[in-house]
Order: sequence, then C-alpha cells, then structure tokens
Amino acid sequence: MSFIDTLRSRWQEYRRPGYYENFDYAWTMTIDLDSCTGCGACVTACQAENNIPLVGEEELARGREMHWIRIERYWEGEFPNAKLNFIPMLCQHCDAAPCETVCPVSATYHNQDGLNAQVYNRCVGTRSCAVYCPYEVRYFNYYNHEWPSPLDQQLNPDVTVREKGVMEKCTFCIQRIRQAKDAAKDDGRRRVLDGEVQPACVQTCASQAMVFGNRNDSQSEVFKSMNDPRAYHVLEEVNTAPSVVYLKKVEVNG
Amino acid sequence: MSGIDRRDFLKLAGAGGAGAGAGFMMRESTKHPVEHLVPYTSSPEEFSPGIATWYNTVCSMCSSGCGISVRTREGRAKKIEGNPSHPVSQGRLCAHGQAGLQVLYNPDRLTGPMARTADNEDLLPITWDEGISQLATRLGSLQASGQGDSVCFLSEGVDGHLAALYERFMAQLGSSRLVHYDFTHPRTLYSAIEKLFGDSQLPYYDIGNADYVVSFGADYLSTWISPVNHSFGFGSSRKGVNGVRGRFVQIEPRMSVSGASADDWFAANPGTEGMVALAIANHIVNEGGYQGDDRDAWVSALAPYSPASMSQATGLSSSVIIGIAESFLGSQHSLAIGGGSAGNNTNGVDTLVAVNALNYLVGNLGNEGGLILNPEPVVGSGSGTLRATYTDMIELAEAARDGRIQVLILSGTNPVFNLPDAAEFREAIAQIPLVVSLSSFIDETSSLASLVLPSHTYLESWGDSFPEPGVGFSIGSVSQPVVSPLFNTRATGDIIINLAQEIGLSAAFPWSDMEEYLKEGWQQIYARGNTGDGTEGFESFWNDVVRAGVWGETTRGPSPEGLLEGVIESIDVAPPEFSGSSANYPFVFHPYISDTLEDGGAANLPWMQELPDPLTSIVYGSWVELNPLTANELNLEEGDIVEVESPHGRVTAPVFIYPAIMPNVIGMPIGQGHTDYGRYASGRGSNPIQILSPQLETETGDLAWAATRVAINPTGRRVEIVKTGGVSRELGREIIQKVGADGADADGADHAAELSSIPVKVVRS
Amino acid sequence: MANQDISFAQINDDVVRSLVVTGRKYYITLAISILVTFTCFVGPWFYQLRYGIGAAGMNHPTVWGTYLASFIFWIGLSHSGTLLSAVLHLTNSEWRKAMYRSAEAMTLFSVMVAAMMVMVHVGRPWFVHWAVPYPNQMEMWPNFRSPLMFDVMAITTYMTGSIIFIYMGTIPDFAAVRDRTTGWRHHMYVLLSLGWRGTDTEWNRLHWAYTFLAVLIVPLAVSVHSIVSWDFALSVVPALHQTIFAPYFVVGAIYSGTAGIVTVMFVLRKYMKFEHLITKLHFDNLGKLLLVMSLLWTYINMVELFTGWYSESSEEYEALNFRLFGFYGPLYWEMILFCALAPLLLISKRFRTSFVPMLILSIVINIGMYTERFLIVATSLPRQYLPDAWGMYVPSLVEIAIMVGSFGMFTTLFLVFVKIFPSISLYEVKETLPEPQPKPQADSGAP
Amino acid sequence: MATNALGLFNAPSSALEAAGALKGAGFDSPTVISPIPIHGIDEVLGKKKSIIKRFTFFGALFGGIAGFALAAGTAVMYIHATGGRPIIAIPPFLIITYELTILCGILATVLGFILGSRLPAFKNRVYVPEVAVDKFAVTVLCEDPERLKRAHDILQSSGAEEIREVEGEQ
Repeated sequence: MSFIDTLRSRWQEYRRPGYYENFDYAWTMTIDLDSCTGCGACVTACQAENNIPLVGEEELARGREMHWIRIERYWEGEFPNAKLNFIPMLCQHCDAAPCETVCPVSATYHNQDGLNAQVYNRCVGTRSCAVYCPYEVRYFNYYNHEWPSPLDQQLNPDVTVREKGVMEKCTFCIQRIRQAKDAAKDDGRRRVLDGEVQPACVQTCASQAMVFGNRNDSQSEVFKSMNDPRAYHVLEEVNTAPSVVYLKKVEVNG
Repeated sequence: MSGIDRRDFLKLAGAGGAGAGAGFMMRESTKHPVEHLVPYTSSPEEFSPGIATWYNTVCSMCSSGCGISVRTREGRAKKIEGNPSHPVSQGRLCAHGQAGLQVLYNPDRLTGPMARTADNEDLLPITWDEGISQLATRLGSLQASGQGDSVCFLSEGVDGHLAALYERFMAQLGSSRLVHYDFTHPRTLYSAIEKLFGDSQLPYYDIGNADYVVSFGADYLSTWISPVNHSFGFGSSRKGVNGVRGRFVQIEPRMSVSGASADDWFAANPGTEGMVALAIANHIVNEGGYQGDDRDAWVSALAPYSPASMSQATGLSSSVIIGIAESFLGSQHSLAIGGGSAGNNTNGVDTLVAVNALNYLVGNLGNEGGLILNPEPVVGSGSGTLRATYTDMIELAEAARDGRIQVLILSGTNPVFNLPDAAEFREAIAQIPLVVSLSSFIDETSSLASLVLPSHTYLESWGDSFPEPGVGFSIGSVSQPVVSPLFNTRATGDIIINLAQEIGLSAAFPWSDMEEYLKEGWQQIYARGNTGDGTEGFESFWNDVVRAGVWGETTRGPSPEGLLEGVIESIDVAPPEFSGSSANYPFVFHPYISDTLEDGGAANLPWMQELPDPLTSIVYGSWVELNPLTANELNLEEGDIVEVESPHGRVTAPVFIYPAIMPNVIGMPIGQGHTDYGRYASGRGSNPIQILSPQLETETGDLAWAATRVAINPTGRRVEIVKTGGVSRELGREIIQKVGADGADADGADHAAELSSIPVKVVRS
Repeated sequence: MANQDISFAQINDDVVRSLVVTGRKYYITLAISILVTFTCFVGPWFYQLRYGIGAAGMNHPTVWGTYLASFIFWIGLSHSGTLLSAVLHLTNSEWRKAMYRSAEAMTLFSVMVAAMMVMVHVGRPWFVHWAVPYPNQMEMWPNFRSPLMFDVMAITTYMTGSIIFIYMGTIPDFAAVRDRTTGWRHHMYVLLSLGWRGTDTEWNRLHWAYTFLAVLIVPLAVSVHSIVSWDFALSVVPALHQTIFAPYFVVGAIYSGTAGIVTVMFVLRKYMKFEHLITKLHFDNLGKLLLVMSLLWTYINMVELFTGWYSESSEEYEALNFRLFGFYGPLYWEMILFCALAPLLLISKRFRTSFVPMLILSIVINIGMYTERFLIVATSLPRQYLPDAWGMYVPSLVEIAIMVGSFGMFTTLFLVFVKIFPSISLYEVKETLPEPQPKPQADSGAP
Repeated sequence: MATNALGLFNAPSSALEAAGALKGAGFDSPTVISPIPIHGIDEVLGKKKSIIKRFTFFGALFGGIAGFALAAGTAVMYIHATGGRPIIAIPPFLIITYELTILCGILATVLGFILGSRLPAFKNRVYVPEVAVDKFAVTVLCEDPERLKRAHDILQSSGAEEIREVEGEQ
C-alpha cells in the first residue's frame, strides 16, 4: 500500500464517529422501572464498593451529595390518587457523552468497553463535565473526606480514594469488570461470560430490576432486556446515546 | 497549615519572598495526611495479599436471617453481598445488610470491658477477668441463695443455638426472666396465625409466585418481616413468573415504600384495614366466589361487613372494595398479607386474622403463590413465643421498681429508646443495683449499665440462624467470624459460657467456647439425615455447611387442613380505639419504622444516615409528614418546626409535605432522636416513640403503637430540611415513562406491542 | 481630541510627571489595593487551596459559581480595550488616541485577573499546566475537542496579542520617557524602548506592524468572547444551550468593557491631571457607544427570553421562570434596571458630557453586567433536566471575598502600570495637534 | 566611526524639505527622526517596501497549518474517543486552527517589525533627545569633510534651527 493509501485509510479511520464501536464489549445496564422499589440498597452497595465518602450532614445541607447512584422520585397526582415513581439515576455511560468532550485534560473519555471512564489522577477539577452532564450524575470532591478510624479499614483496596478537587462518578464497577476479564484470561477464554460480572448495585438489587451485561453479545440477558419493547432512554431528546436503558413502568388501570 | 517545623521555617526564610511562601502554601495545600503502610511480617495462612476471600455467614441486621457472603481482603471485611445459595436472600441484600460493615468498623464501638468504679462515675477500662468474675460472683451468690429469679436477661431477639444457650443459662441460674425484646417484632401476626391455624410460627408468604397481592399496611418491601425475600418475590412476580405480571395493591393510611411500588394504593382510615378485609371477604362469600362447606358460617359471620356498610368507616368506596374482591377472586394466585400499622392498632390481631382469612377463602393455603406454613422449628421452640410484649416489659419495669430484680444483663436491645416515655423504663432500670451490658455500643439503655462487657459484632462471632419465616421449609445457616476481632471484645456466647463456668455451672456448660457448643448442637441436625450427598461424617458436613453458609431440607411444613374450630364464628374487627379525644387531638399519629434506620438500631451507621429516605429523600433527621391539605389548613410549609403533642408528651420536628398521607393522619418516622449511641446517632432528630400512649392491643397486650392521637402546634421556627431531592415532580418531562396495561398510554397512543414482554392480565368486575 | 493649544513639550512634561512624580495619595491607594488583594484574594485563596473548593458555596447541581461569573466578567471587561482600540485605529478615529493606552492596559489586566479566576476556580490548580499542550513522558495531550481548551488557546492568544499590541504602541513613548528619566527608571526604559529613535523607517514599520496587529486582533477579540460563551452554549443545559450566546457575550463584553473604560478615563483624568488630554469629546463618544451597546444587549436579552418562553419546553420555561421570579429574581430585575433602563439616559448629550454622572452610570452598568454573569451561572445550573436533582446556590464568604479581592488585584496592577507605562500615548496625542509650522526665518537665529 | 550631519527642525515640513534636498544632492539615505510619524514622507524619500505583510501572511499561514496539525496530531498520538466524536473532529479543531492562525500571525508580525526596523539597537546610533519631544531631525552619513560641509549647507538652507555633527551609525 502506498503512503497515500495509508494516509487515506488512517484518515478515514480517525474521521469515523464512534471510534470505540465494534470492540469486544459494550457494557450496558437495563433498569426495569416496573420492578424498582426505590429501596436504596443499590445506593449503599455502591457506597460500600466504591469508597464513596461520607460527606456529613452539613455538606448534604449544602447540596453536596456524593452517591454515584441515586434514587430520584417523582410524584404524580394528588391525594388520594397520588402516585410515586422511582428511577435510579447513575452515570449513563453515554456513547455521545457531553462530559467527555468538555474535559480539557482528557480526564474523562470513552474506553474500549464503551465505558465512560474517569481518570482521577488526571482531573484538574474544572467541573465542566458536571455542568455538561444532563443527568447530573457527576460528583465533585469538595474536600478531602475522612473515614474516622476504624471505618477506613472497610475501604476497598481495588478502588482509589479520591482527593479533593477531583470529579468522580459511577464506573460500572470497572474494578469488577477488570477482575472478570483477568479471570477469563486465566481460564483461556476470550470473553467474559454473561452474568460473570455485575456492578455492586445490580448484584444487590433484591427486586432484580437491574440487568448488566455486554450488549455486543446477542445471547446476553442484557441484550434481550434492552430490546424489550418497553425500553427507552431518559432524556432521549438530548441525544447522548446512553448505555443505561430503562424499561417503562407498566400502569395497570382497572 | 499546622506543623511548620524548623526545616520548613528555614526553607522559607532562606528562600525568602512571596514566591517561596506561595510554594510552601502550595505544597501545604496539596499534601496528603500522613499514612503508614504496615506490612504483615508473617501473614496469616488463609489469605494471599491482593486476592479476596469470601466467607458465607448470616446477616444479623434484622431478624429475617439473610445469608450473606462477606468479601475480605488482607484480613479486613470489605463488602457484604447476598449469599446466592441462601433461599432467603438469593444473593441479594438490602441497604441495611450492606451497612453491616459499619457495625463492625464503627468508630463508636466499645473497645473493651469497662466498669463504673463508684456511683455515677465514668466508665473505666477493666480486664475481662475482672469483669467476668465481678458478674460471676454476683450471679453466683444470687443463685446460691435461691434468688436466681432476680436476675433478668434482656436481649434482642435471637434464635438458634444462642437462644438455647441463653435459656439453658437462665434455667441454671433459676431465673424465668429471659426476655427478648424487639420493637419491630410482629407479635400480633404470630397471634393471628396461631388463632387461625394453631401454628406458632410465621407463615411464608410466597409473593414471588403470586399474581395478585393485597397488602394491608405491611411494608413488605422495606421493613416488614423479610424485606429482601419479599423484594425478590416482588421482582419475580412483576416480571411475570407464571405468565402473568403480578399486581400489587396496598391499603394503608400513609404511602410506604411498598405502597409506592404497588399498582394501586388506597388510603383506608387507620385501624380499619381489618374491616376492609372483611368487606372483601363478604363480597367473595356472598357473590358466590367461595363454595366451601363452611360457607354458611362465613355468610353469617360476615353479614355486618358488606362493602357498602363498611365504606363509611374505612373511607374506601364500596366500588373499590368490590374491585379488589373481584380481582382477588379472579386471580390464580392471590395473596393477602397484613402487618405494620394495621397490626399495631388496638384491634391488631383481629385485623390480621381477617386479612389472613382471605387467603383461606380463595383456597391458596399451602399453595404456590399463597400462604405456606413453616415446618416445626429445627432448634428450640421458635422465636415467636419468647419475645416480650409491652405488657411483659411493663411487668419487668415494675419488678425492677419493686426491687425484685438485682441484676439486669442487657444484650443488643434498647428498650429505653424503643419504649414510650409513659413506660418509665429508664427510671425503672435505674433502680436495679447491677446493670450489665453486653452490647457493642453505648446506647440509651447501655448507658445505664455499671458494667460493660462488650460483645463481638456478628461478623466476628460464631452463631447460627434458623430464619423465620424462612421460605416454607427448614433451613438453617451457620454464621462464622469473617475477620479476627477488632477490639478486646468477646462473643456473646463465649461470655455466657465463661460466666456459667465461673459461677460453677461447668457441668451444664462443658464447652470451651461457642464454636464447640455450636458444633455439638449441629450434631443433632446432622443426625436428622438430610445431609446431602457426598458428606462423610459430621466434620465434613459441618465444613460444608460453614462453607456454603446454609443447610436446608426440602420437606414442606404441614398443609393446613383448614381453620381452627370456632375461628369463623369469632371473626370480627372492632373499631380501633385511639388515646386522646378527637377534639383536643385532631390527628391520628402514624409512626412508622424508618426505611433507612429501622427502629433506630441503624441510626449509628453513617451509610444509613446518609441514605436518602426513599420516599422523601431526607437524610440525617426527623420530620413530620402532613398532607398538603392539612398543611395548607394549618398554614405550614416544609421546614416549619412543629410540636407534635399527644396525651403523653410532645416532640418537635420540621414539617414535610407528603402527598400521600391521609389528611387526618400525621406521619413520623421512627429511628432518630437518640441521646446516646455514638456520634452519628446522638442528638439528631426526635423519637416519636416517646410520645406514644400506652394503648394496648387487646388480645396480646402488646403496644398498639399506631393508636395515639396528636395535635400539631406550630412553633414559629423553621429549618431547612436536609434532603437530597429537589422538586419531585416531573413537570411534563417524561423522565419516567409508562405504558398502560390496556396498551394505551396517556396520549391514547397504541402501545399494545410494548406489552408483549410482560403479559398483563386485568380482571374486571 | 486634546486641547489644541498645548505644545508638544507640555505633553512630554505631563506624561513624565505622571510617571515620576508620585503623590501621597497614590501610595495610600496602592497600599489599600495591595492590602485588599492580600486579605480578600490571596488569603482566602490559600485557605481554599488548603481545605478544598468546599470553601466556596458550590454544590452538586451548581458546580460552577461566582468564580466563573467573575472570570466571564473580567474577560468581558477586557474586551473593549484592545478591541476598541484596534477598531478605532483601523477606522482612523482621532479621539481614540488619548485614551487607548489605558484602555488596552485595562484589557491586559482584566485578562490577567480572569486567568487568576480560572486558577481559583479549578479544584486542583497545581495541575493546571496539564491543559497546556507540551510533550511529556506520559505521552498525554490535552483534549482539543473541549470548549475549555478553546478557551485556553483563545485567552492565551488574546493575552499575548494584547501585550504585544500595547507594548508595540508604547515603544516610541518609552523612548521619549527614556530621555527624560534617570537612574533605574532610565535603565528600564532603555530596555523597554529597544533603542527606538523615531526614524522614518521605524515609524513606517511600526505603522504597518501596528495596523496588521489591529487587523488580527479584532477577529481575535470577537472569537475570545464567543469561545467563552461556548463554555456554556456547547453544553446541553437548558437556558445555557443557546445559539445566541456568542453574540450575546460579545456584545455584553464590549458593553461592560466600554463602561469600564469610562470609569478608568474618569479616574485618570481626575487623578493624573489629564484634563486637557481627556475631554468631553471622549466621554461623549464613549457614551454613544455605550448607548448602542446597551440597546443591542437589551435586544439580545429579550430575544433570549422570547425564544425560551416561546419554545414551550418545560426545561427552558422553568429555567427562565427561576431566573426571573425565583430566589435570584430581584437580581434579574436589578440587572434590567442597571443595564437596560439606566443607560437610556445616554440619549441626552448633556448627560454624556457630564463627567460625574457618566462615572456613576459606568459603574452601575458594570454592577449590572456582573449580575448578568452571576445569574447565567447561578440560575441555570440549579434548574436542569431532572427536577429531583434541582438545587440552590448561594456564594460563600470566601467566594465573595475573592470576588472583591479580584478588584483589588486589578487596581494594584493598574496602579503599577500607570507608573511604568506612559498612560497617554505621547506621539499619537501629538499627532492630533496641529502640525508645527516652520517659524519665520528671523527667529531661527537663536540656537 | 562615521560622522553624520544632523539638522534639527521645528516643523516636519522643513525637515521633509531638507531630506528631499539632501536626497536630491546625492546623499543616498538621509534619515528623518521625528517625535511623530510624518505624513507624506514616502513621497520625499521614496516608498519603502514593507516586508511586514509577508511576515504576517506567512506567519498566519504557518499558524493555521500548525494549529490543525497540533490538534489533529496530538489527537492521533494520544488516541481517546470522547463524546462519540471522531478522533479528528473538524469543527472543534477549526477553532484551534483559527486561534493559532492569529497567534502566529501576531508573533510573525512582531518578528517582522523587529527585523524590519532593525530593533533592538545594540550599536550606537545617531540620536539627539530633542527628537523625542518636538524637534524633527534630518541626518545623513558623510564619509568625508567635504560631504559634511555640503550636507551642512543643505540643512542650513532648509531652515535648520541647529546643525550638529554626530558620531554614530545611521
């Protein structure tokens, strides 16, 4: 191949939108709003797994919540016909993530698993990704948080403890994905099996509202789940192509 | 900017100028707290660094007995997850179970035995030998002098071999005062089941296979009996286990987590849930839905409860009642459950009898998706009968006041917090000469102790659990220590065995420790024969059980033949009685178990304090829930501090406008208002239990904690409620999208195709 | 245009006096501004560095706050100086010549303060150099797809361009001052003047270079504030995601910058005794410019409101509703009063040519413009897509102090500037005077 | 070192006249030093070719290419996908290109100015401080006393207020 041809093919490759597509994995989560009870187990499971700091009452009063996954609640109607709907909101790992483009130092980017990765080390704390995120699922470390001894002994050694001035967010428990991949490699398998890896929230969800897996594998449970006719994306109009798919709530009348 | 040492100073002075100053400041700003990496010089054998070890054990955060797997790294517990092979939790866990790590690593844990040197002095550290001998001497002398009955052992509800050990210990001392007290214990449900079926255990409600569940006040997804198992069932049912998407109906005065997840939520007047159940039963029986032999008895017993006549008292229209009845009858696996506030009114037992009788009427006793009775307990007589009622506690308090109690041993339970002020329990305990606490934390009750012998947390000790209600067949699990003890504490079982031996009861307590005792106990289970395949000998069986975390038999419990004699005739739900006149106290007080803090036992766990309440998103505090209409009438807004006044006291808390509570009901979560119990719990919010009237459930004598009337007095002060949520209305943004069951959404668009994933069956009257 | 009857020598005298003769008032002012800088800016900033950005009032939905508002404000203020100077240079406006030097200085220092605001704003300022594209052993580069990177590039360019622009225009003046000073000042001006003599070649080169610079700087300045607006407009936040933001910001920038020039002109005129150089004409012209800018600004503001309201989308509607009638509603109406209504006074020529009212109006406009920047941040971010994540933002004491301190820093820089740079362009003012005519031969005998 | 004749004038028109006369008399490069730029000097001394515009143009051109190369090159060297955009995303890179075009244009202009006006001056050049105030000087290099005399005369006749002989380079 001549130099020009090489250049042209390279150019075409680099001009292709969605560069990360067609890799082995595209991790996806579906959340069935019909099954979610809003109990909050996922919130605490995430906090335990990912070393999410305790921010304390004063900080919460100032609106500095730190849960990577949170339950949003929306009321409908008034008493006696009031209805409450829950929706767990976590990083959507958008394929067209507004947060990724805005980071000047590339602290957040799309990795080859289709994850929206956050590199804590690289973050300078402009917080623009949090502004650009329409789902508001990015959380900032306003302080160096402390774990009063011996609470610090619980900290997960597989996950970094973030310092002040760093943005953080849901990683789909990338440390677990990593371990599963290593295990697969040790076993001589090319890919992680379906169901072999689950983020802490999915793992703990008692009502089985969440399914996690690789959507590039058409046999996976998540692939079936995301192709459910009830599937939709939150804030579809923003066109972020999220990797978190919600299944519509079923409303039974009569 | 602390700690400018000489070198820093010299550096600063030497370099001079603002530049160096700024550099110094910069370095100060970026520096991390000093950390020390202490390597193991000789690492324990069980683990290799960097590789996680998983231990299966039992969760003790509530009484449902979920099996858990604890991930440990380098000898530290890192994460708790459900044990997938355990039938109760099925690999899942609730927020509470997750937070068990913070019991283990709580900074407010007691680190060693302590005693008060003189009256009202501070607790000072002692050695275990001193502590044990001090207590043993006392107990020994009481036992020797035949005053064993003046020793009281007040414990949280435990089951399995630990409960048996307690019983043995107290029996040896010659005391009958072994009291298990739990605020959340579903005492009235036990009575109702006993009344209906003569079974002294909780039945298993098979929600997972049910396709129509009516819950009367039971917050089964969050706080009632076995939330993880129920949630698992809920999810399975919603996904259409039997080809039909499960439908859930909730009847309660204030929307709970389960109410929010239900398809239909109906607000019935507080205490009238039983009447609703009977009205449903009336419709089922009278409209030919029930054809049993005893139909005539039912017709006559239910005659006063026609849906039309009940709609006035219950606040539900007869069409709603009939609709529920039709659906209940028309569904293949319909299930009625009851509890929570419905079971804690003055008519609690009657209400639950009425509710559970519905299951009988549609013939789903012992069936899939129905009410399943549990087999005989494997160890002991089941925990239900041991638990103290409010009346028992009052009797205990009286005995203490009369000086009939010399020694009180506390373990885990916190009655000073969980009993109303009207019980005057704190004052009663103060009369007891020696109060010993075996708790891991200084809570309100333990703070009265003069001798503190702190026990291990459940993640450091041996034990076992035979979960109730379980899953309809015999299961048991062994809980093992997953980490070596953090502090100078001892397992409760070890303390008891040690004490007994010190007293001189070695003959009755021949074991060296709890583990040995447990193994001996499990010999009997091994002897039952259901040891599975491939186990050879007890040791192998034991190791398998410990490794798997669970043992089980597939034998079902007895299929109920029918109801006990005379039950049908006695079916009757009296109107609830509330303390206080409706003129002075216009509102019914509806305290409820907090979704995050349980009955207050989880208030010392920072994760639980920071977990937003599912329904209100409030963290770190108490609040009073008012219907928007009521708030409007009283001219109150969110954050206005009000005083809730009952005939027996008053508490203050800020107002939260809650859209789904009846206008004449005032809701308030239980859990906050600790005065002790560590840095995360103490001095936060207020405790609604304080102001409850000592209104009793008529049959069991337990506290009817939903039977108090209150008045609301504005104080004029306000605070900003600390919550994580903003505006909880969608404002037309279609964040949570829905699809109608009839294939049409609000716009009338056809969505029939979307329903193909979940078959929905709609029963219409 | 300066008074016509002053001589060239007088101008030199005036300017050299302004550099060399320093009164007590100056030192007091300088001391105060340095004190303000240290107590309000440096101190709180170090406190924030030590304990984290948490010292500011920002929170979960509102992760940007006063710092960013200050940043836009200072960038905006920087706009009129160099931009205006360049435009007026290209259009050969004579009245520019007495004021452009200080206007450009204002640009320069505003950009510097703005850059400081970025340092204050980010969570880990000690790593801010990662936004600079330099080869490193990690083989990492910044993300040029980021609007913030556009900012880095644009502001660096603008700062470089402004420094060069002001410096190049001052070289002849440095030379003039060089000849009149002694001691360290002389040495400094020798270096700064680069050996300028004023030969025909030098003048010719300067003229062309200066003109080309002006040509380059006009689009640069427009791009800078467009890019700053894209920090917001390229997001998907309702009420920020506006196509009109770039012209809106540019107009707002010129508007507040012009007002800033009026303020600076007044101060220079009064305290540097430049009454004969800075005259009513300047105020009149600046007033006209202000009026035009105010009308443009009001128009764009109304367009923004109208499109938001007309869109009938809940997102836009709620954000605007919050801006107009929410917690910060009063500030919005204050802004309308200060920036849209008050400047209508400028219709009157009498108003435009009275110094003190113009000073007051210019300050009022800049207060209004600061409010505008604050509102853009503080009322949009708390009202985004998910109502359950809505929040509230109130600046903390540290933020307010740093905002005040930034003014101290600007003043300090400016005070230092007027003692180093001839704050009036000597040669260009001379150019505006009637050309000296040859004296009659009889008088030329005397040496 | 060469000697220069330098005449001081108080009006630009006189200085221009003198410069014209000197040029007419065969002096190849009379220099006018003035406190302000003098209009019409090109007509007298001949139009000077400005090299600056080339600097500006090529600087800007270089900047444009370098800007795109920087953005695209670093993106290719350090590949990470963001926001579903291609690795080489044209619209944002055009902004970088634009900014660097201007930056390099400015820097090149400065370079052009420095080179074109022979600054900074390291050698001793002809200069009298009065020209920074209000005098206009015309100076010319005179290799020998005869030419010096001639220059002197021309300056005198053009109405110089003062004539000096100055050492230094032009």
